[in-house]
Amino acid sequence: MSDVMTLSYGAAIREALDDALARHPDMLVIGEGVPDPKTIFSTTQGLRETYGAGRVQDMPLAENGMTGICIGAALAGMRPVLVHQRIDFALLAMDQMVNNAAKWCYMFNGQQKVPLVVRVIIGRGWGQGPQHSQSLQAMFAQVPGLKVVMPTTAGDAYHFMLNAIADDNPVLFVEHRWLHHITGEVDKRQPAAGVTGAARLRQGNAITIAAFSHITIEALKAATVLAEHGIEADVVDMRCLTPLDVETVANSVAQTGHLLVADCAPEMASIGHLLISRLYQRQPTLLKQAPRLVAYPNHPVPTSHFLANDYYPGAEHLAAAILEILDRRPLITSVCRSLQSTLARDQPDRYFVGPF
Amino acid sequence: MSDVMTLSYGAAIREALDDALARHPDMLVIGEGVPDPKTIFSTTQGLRETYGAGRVQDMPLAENGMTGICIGAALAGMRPVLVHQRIDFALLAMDQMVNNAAKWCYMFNGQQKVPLVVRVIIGRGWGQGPQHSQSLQAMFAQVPGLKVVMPTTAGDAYHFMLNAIADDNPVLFVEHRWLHHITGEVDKRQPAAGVTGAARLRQGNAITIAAFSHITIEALKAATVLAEHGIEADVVDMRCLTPLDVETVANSVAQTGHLLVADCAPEMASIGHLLISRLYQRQPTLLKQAPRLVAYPNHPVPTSHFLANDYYPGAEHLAAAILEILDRRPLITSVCRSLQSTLARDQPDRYFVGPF
Amino acid sequence: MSLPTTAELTGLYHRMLRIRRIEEAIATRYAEQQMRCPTHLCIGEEAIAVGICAHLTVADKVFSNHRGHGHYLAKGGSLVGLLAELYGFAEGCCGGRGGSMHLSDLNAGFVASTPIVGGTVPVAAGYAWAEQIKGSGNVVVVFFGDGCFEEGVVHETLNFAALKKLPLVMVCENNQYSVMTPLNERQPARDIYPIAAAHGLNATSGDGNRVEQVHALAQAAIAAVRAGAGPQFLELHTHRWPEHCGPNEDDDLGYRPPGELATWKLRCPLRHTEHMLRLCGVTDGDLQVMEQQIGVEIDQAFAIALSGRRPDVISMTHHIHV
Amino acid sequence: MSLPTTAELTGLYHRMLRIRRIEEAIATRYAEQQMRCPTHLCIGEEAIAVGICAHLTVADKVFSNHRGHGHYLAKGGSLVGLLAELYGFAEGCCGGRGGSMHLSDLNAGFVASTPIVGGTVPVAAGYAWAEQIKGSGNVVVVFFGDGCFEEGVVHETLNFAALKKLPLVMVCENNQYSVMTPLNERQPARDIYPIAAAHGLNATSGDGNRVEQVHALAQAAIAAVRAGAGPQFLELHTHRWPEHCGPNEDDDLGYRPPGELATWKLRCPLRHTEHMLRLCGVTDGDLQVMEQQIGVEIDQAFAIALSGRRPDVISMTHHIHV
Ligand SMILES: Cc1ncc(C[n+]2csc(CCOP(=O)(O)OP(=O)(O)O)c2C)c(N)n1
Ligand SMILES: Cc1ncc(C[n+]2csc(CCOP(=O)(O)OP(=O)(O)O)c2C)c(N)n1
Ligand SMILES: [Mg+2]
Ligand SMILES: [Mg+2]
Repeated sequence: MSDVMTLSYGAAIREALDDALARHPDMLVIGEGVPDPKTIFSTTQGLRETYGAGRVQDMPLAENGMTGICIGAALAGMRPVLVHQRIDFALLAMDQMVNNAAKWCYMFNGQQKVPLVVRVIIGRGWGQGPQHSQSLQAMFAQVPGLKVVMPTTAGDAYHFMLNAIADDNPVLFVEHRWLHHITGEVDKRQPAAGVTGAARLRQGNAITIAAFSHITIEALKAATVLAEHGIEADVVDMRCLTPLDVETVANSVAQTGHLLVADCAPEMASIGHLLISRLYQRQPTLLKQAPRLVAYPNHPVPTSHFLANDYYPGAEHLAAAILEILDRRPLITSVCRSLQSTLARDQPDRYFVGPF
Repeated sequence: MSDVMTLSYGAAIREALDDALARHPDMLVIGEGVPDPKTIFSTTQGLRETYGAGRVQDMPLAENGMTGICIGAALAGMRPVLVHQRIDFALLAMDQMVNNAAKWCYMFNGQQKVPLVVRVIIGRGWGQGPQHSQSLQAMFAQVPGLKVVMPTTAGDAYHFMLNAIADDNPVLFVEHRWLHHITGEVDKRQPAAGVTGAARLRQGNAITIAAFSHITIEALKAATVLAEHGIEADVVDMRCLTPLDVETVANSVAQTGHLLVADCAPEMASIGHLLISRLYQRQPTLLKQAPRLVAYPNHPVPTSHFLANDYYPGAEHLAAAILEILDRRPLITSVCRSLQSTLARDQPDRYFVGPF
Repeated sequence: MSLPTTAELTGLYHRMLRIRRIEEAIATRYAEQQMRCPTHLCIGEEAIAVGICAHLTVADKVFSNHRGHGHYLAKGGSLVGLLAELYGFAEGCCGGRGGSMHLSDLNAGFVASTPIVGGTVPVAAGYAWAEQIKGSGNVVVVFFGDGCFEEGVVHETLNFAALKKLPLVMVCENNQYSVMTPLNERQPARDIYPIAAAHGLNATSGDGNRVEQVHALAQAAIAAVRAGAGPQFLELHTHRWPEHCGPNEDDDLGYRPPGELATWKLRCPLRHTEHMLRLCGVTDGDLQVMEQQIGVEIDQAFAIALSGRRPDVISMTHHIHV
Repeated sequence: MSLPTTAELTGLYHRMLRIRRIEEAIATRYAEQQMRCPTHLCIGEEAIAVGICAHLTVADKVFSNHRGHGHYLAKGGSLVGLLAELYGFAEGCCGGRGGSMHLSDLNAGFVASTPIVGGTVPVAAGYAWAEQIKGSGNVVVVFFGDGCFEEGVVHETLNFAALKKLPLVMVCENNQYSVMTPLNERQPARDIYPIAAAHGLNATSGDGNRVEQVHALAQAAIAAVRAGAGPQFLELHTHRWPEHCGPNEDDDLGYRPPGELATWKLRCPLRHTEHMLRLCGVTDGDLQVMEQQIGVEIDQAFAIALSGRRPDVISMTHHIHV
């Protein structure tokens, strides 16, 4: 297989797990459904066949216990990758994640380490509803000792996963379900060192869009249409929640003077506030206008697609916010019209027909 | 007993529980140690004797299960008050708190309600260490549907507790262990309606200090000494994390033009960012200088008192930050000298001799 | 074990058949992509819900999980409320907010189903605790699966239920799978109910595909609760026919050993009961009438549900708090 | 059950006495307010740690909880490392970061104790899983209390341990109290070990105050693990003498029924073993030598520990990550 390929985000994760299993003999992949016929939305496909049932395992329904068990295995020198099909299920494991995984190295004065990766998937659409579509990443990102990454592109998914597995610290790897089918270039020759901090996905001088995970895709769509109107946005994919790369955003804002933060989380649960607050404390005069955070409303996601459709901000909402910030309101109607998706808004792509 | 009395914060909570038990026949108090001889640092003293073992109970060590059980009891019309001696233990109950308590009313379209109060205590000092002195309040405050309150004064402790118990929604009641012994006036005649949002504890025009929980005490100390130098701080006790009262802070800042936010939490876990970010988005030109957030460092609290002493910012750190913001650096040395406490910094008060 | 009378058995059969036909109708119409939510059907497992709920009054309470249609219907939950909920309409039993995985019909004593596995188990115990404190005499039943039994919170609940002698019946529907993962990849080779027994519950197991057996076990268990004997635990063996989530068959995926599903289909709870009814003299004609009645009810219910109202977008922000 | 030889029994007694005297010395010096951390002493419970660890090699691993001094010392953890840790010095076994509630001595195979109740139980199982995968032949032991057994995560661990037949010994120190709450306010009237047995572990109970009995039970359990028989569970009955946390007695608080503590003191594991040793011919002189040796060791250890170095403030920021 060539070193450069076009893969979906999901396939890039599979590829990274595959390469890492080959590289690290002590690595394990474990989770409910990991070896079942659906293989976690195909992200673990074929791994059991190649690496055996000992290294690619299913598990009992016991999120906290299994997290503790993976911590113990990691202490003993294994590299477990634990998978939860929804980030919501990781709430059951908060104790082991926060009290143990995050603190073990610190508590024991650096004498022990926990090379653990926990994969979690943010659900959305097709009636996932209140308990299967939460965006809890900021909850984990506020825990000292946990690394939280949330790549957007297939290439980053591949490299961040490899890095997470090679890392001797616990890493929470946050996937958005709606990224899984999106394809991108995966260049395996990219040096591992380059895979940290935020990434500028598009250059522009009119406004900075600092975006997290799936909404980065929407930001790019908005930027494309705005460019047709001469408005060039600088799109920064934040990628890592800890440490949060304020530097890159500050540099961009120094050029653009305007900031839109876009997040996949309820406003009150958005790590965007951390970004905005740190920027403000650092340099209060950079911005020519108030920054804006576009995020989800502060309530659970209702199941009914009649409602959920309007829960999620899309490219048109980002564009509208940008045009407001830049005081170009007259453009809003036409820009938003061209951004409106014809796809039902509870389906990630046209091939999706439920039930997940 | 008179309607106005001077009580410690801990005694005010006890008084509120007592009055509420008398008022609400369906109220229960349950938690590990609630009826034991130490009665949760005396906050549940005498309640079992007055209201009986049926209403004032101990419980098995099963935080998630017991939270679910209290949710069920609440659905059936009881008003349980569940007590955790440390907020750290509430991590084990994150599933029931977030997936159920916070969402039940919403998920079931307002047809059901969860009148549950969960008391949690932030530990500090005497070597509580990494797993017994976390400040996790912002983790809960980012969950739509949960109300989170964190009163600072004895009077507020009383009234917020009464309100939380009367509330038909789940309320997380966050106590800081170092507030328990501090006395204040409790006026039972105060109308319940007044007990929401932030409270201005001190008026001033030089700078706004928006402080959360115990560090408000430090802020008041700093303000007193700064006043001797003609610097009058406006001290706002934030009291409620959800909803966060940005309005009161904005009004204060409109007068002072300067803002110091002080929180009892690691910087990366501080709700102060939410406050700063919302203020910035609202009105970016209010401040004459960058705002500052004084919080804990971004790592666990080490047990050794030689280290822990330097983990916690005190009045002198707040004063120094203020003098920097106001460009009055020459004053720092003398102000900080007069603020330095003679008390060992891992003891809440002079009567405290361990082991808790 | 006392057997149900012919009249009782006919009633049980009718309720099972109704659930089967409703689930089938949902499966058929699911392809129209109007029910846009994850839907876990209980085809093949109807006897458990029906056999248990037969002994409950409206004042008794039921809690359930992601696979909740059967429990909801057996407890008397509104069919139109269920279907409208699946369609996401305002008339749904949760106003469309919950879909298939969150059901509630308080008029019927069906308090709630939710899809975080294990989530309702302690909640049901807490409800039972309140009923006990209030001295209501009501019984609370919670349904959950073999996979759910692996969650720690279930064991915390067993302890509390036994400690307080709660008026609670815990029903473990052991269909041997958690999604597509068989029991032997998740639990050692042993029964489930002895663990509950070791906690101090009155625990037993039985064939969940024989409604008369479920009915008899439930009768004893619920009578014991009403008599103050404390919590009861039933492990009932059964099998799910369709895919874990969704309207289709999935035997082609190969996660079940060849022939397993076919064997369980031979042990269909409906077919078994039909056989018994015929021995008791129930005729083809009787059964056809039943089928027809049910068919009409279902068609009408779908028609009413489908005429439902889209919830207003603004309503999305309501009820975050009471 | 095979009884220990006189030499073995003398060794067991010596180790118990050493733990007792160390705990007493800590209690005495605690009042100086130099050990500024919550400290849970194991006085009265020494036989369990000693009887179990007697069968472990350095390569075997031990995990413990908030009440960990005895386990740490019995496994061979450094005494100076423990005392310096209590004082918060850089030479502490965790550099002062953990205090009494977080201990570790990897050289001795004592991996970790932590104070979130239940926290180390699955971690120990995971460690055992890794030992199994690596085929090391090592055994992992985890100590926890009767209160801990109420935590769901322990039951999740029981299931996984039985499923994978882990080389794990789970030791439940049943001292009837969780802080000051007696068992009967937390658990129904039944034994603990049958629950583990129902999960598929080889489980038994015994008198945790008779070191020869603990020794024999542990021998069988650990031999079984080494022979590949899978996880073992021991429920050992004992009693804590001092207050839950801190250096003092607290019988005046009245949470223990009158006479309970006194009865348990009569069943002191040391006194019992001393009695046996005397029957085997051990003399007053032998015991005095032992006491004296231990006294010297402890005095020296305190002296070394107290000459420790305060950790640099800047070091507080180290090791957040590897
Ligand atoms: C805490 C949690 N973990 C995982 C899931 C994903 N999940 C949904 S249903 C299910 C299987 C449950 O199996 P079982 O309890 O046996 O019920 P069954 O589906 O067989 O009726 C799983 C793993 C979940 N919803 N919640
Ligand atoms: C999750 C959690 N809940 C509560 C506590 C507070 N706590 C510390 S020790 C303890 C008692 C534990 O009892 P047991 O397991 O029997 O051990 P023992 O102290 O009797 O040795 C409790 C409740 C805690 N540390 N962690
Ligand atoms: Mg199942
Ligand atoms: Mg105990």
